[in-house]
Amino acid sequence: MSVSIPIGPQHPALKEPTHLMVTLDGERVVDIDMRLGYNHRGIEKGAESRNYIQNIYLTERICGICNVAHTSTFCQGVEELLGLEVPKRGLFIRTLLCELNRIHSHLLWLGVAGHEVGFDTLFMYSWRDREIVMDLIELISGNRVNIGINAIGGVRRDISDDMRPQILQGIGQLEDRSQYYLEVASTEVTFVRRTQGVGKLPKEKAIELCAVGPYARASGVEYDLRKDDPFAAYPYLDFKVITSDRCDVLGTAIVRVLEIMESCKMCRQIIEGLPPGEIKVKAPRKVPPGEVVSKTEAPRGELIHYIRSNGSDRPERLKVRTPTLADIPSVLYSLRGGYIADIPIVFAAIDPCMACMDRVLLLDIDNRKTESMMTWEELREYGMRWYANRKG
Amino acid sequence: MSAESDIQDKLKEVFGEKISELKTIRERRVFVRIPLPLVKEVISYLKQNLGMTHITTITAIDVGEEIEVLYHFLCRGVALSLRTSVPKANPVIDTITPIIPGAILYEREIQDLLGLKVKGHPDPRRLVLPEGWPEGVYPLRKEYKVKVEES
Amino acid sequence: MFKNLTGWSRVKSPWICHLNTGGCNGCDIEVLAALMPRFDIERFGILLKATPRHADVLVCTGAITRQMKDRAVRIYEQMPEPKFVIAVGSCACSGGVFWGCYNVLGGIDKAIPVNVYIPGCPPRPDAIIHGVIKLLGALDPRYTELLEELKRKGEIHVSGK
Amino acid sequence: MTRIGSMFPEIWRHLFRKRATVLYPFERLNVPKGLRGKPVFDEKKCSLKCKGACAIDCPAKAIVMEKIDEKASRPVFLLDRCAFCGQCAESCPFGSITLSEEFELAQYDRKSLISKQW
Repeated sequence: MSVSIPIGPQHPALKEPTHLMVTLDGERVVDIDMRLGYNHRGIEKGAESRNYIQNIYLTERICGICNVAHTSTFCQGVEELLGLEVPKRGLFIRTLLCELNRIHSHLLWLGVAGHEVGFDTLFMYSWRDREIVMDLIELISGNRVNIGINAIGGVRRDISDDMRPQILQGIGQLEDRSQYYLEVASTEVTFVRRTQGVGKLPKEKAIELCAVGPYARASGVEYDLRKDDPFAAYPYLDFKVITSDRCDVLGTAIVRVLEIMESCKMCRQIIEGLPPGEIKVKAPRKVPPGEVVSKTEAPRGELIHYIRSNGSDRPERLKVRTPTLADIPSVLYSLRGGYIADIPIVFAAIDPCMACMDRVLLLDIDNRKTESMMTWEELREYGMRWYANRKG
Repeated sequence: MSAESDIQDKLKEVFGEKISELKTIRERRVFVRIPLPLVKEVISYLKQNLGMTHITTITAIDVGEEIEVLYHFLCRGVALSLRTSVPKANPVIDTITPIIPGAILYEREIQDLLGLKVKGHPDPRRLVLPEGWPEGVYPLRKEYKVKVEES
Repeated sequence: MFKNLTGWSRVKSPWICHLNTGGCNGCDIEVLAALMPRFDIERFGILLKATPRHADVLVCTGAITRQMKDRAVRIYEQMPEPKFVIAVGSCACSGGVFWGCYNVLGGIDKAIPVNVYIPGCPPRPDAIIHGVIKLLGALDPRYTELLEELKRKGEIHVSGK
Repeated sequence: MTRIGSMFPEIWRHLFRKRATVLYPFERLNVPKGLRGKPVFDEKKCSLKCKGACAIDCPAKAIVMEKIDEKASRPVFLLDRCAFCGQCAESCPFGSITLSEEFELAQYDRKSLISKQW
């Protein structure tokens, strides 16, 4: 006998519209069904009626948090179609902003995870420190969130010499703040007890369900596009791929904080090793016919843009698959068997970005059971009975 | 270029002339065209022998009277894309979820946005389009025109 | 007497409820950033409430998608009577970059009446606070005077044109 | 492995630090030089003949060309559609559009968000 509770499109825990139909047996989640589409805007069809320059700004607004990943993938794809050779300095600046965007996205997640566990001090602290990286991004690109730095053939703005000390100083602050958050995330009782052993995802399940990004790396899946399929300036940087074999939500927290420190190290290397020269190459408006699979590592995982061009200045087909979409089967697997109180934190473990994801939805893989609704009194007795025999 | 040529040789030696357009456009990018009935066979072969488990996504494109379906896989660090085409008259493909469970989402999407019937899919419910969306209208098809009204 | 007491309390502590009707969540994180220590709009008495029933002001972000239209209207009706709507971001004002996408209907005013439009993609947290003060100015003239005075001092470039 | 109160030294240290809040309307944040704010149109530089090179590239269709006579036309900026991306400033062959640093643009209705700058 179980009860199904709709967690509606407007819910405090989930900042964005999605709909969870949770079937419960007492406090335990038996089966979960997710209905999206609230955020589906039909971007892929829209992309076919825009020229390539307008499409940069359309793909940038697929997701507000990981937007520089989208524009880098799209511009990289079109540059490959055009056979353009992007100057090294442009690639370095594009990678710098990819890493700064990763830091801001992970700090944002750390705060939201703290908030969903009820640990609001961490929420306030991590978002205050996120302002450091937001100021750096705004200094370089002119806008806090939608960084319009990428263009076909390179980047639109250069890093002048007086910006360098500011950036290095900001990164220094971020490094010791992330050192502090690593200590908090791994030892603070309020955070650890709520995330340890919650949302279990064993490694073979993560591989089978094709999970990507920090969520999969927390279950030991060694898959990071920056190492396996290096793009932009990553071949020139040395960094290590962080994995942990904890396979639970605490693992994702530790992986993300360590990735912040890794990104800070990379930003330092980029700033010190910034090659001189041009930042952009002139790109023709019409793209010769062809197709390209362009992949990058967004803060949440592997992001792929498939672009097919037909020689005109409008793409024939733009297919975007975002990392959150790949993580949904595994998060629904790890949600099952948990408690209803853990739904927000386990669901937040993949750092869901509905705006990214809303090209597809998912349902529970094994067969569906239909339950009849219970009245309130029945539910109360059922609850007491359920707890009684649990204790007995 | 070892991984790419290694994959190509294995595919050529097992499937020979049935597969065509086997090309590597750049490092770590391999495209190959396979006939429709062979889709399941090639994918399960790749899974057993080349240890391929990760599907990146499935792209479907409306090219006039056919719908072209591309399966993007990750095989030994190489982005392998298998291309097949389905006649628009009866757009039916069979599911690959038993072989690769992670593909459940992407099949649902092409089913919803392009009207490609996926046979044997565990849960063929409506995907991302709103409830009030009329049946039989598939937005990503060429004949679907969006009326752009000036606000 | 009671009338201006409620009026005063309504202006002094406008509780907001945040609703994302299908945008790119850039504006959502800017609305949250306005609540964070650096900008901290709680000093105006603005609290982020989870349910529309406790909220006076509905802060909407993102263009209206076909799916969210009737849900947005239902949430708007659940709010108690003196209710206001702030559209944050160009998508909420007019559908912005997503013109011509088949699932997007346009701005928030296609579903619910909007009192203040804040353009920007996304608007900075201080632009959002400026929008909230402008809304409060409609209720209590002292806030508009505050904006006028700061504009005279050249502190803020409040643009009419 | 888990310790209670690893946040206390941090909270104690914060008691004596400068406050992190910027009291917005009374105290302003210094805005970086290159902020992408409201687009500003300078009619002298514009040739009025190019039939909207900026309007073609605008991703949000936020620039409408207003006819002066049959050959010349001027851009009108719809600020409620504009995404402040700066593409018009780049696409304009004569550099007549620049992005100012003005970002406080809230209005009560959409009509006053239409900016004709001449």
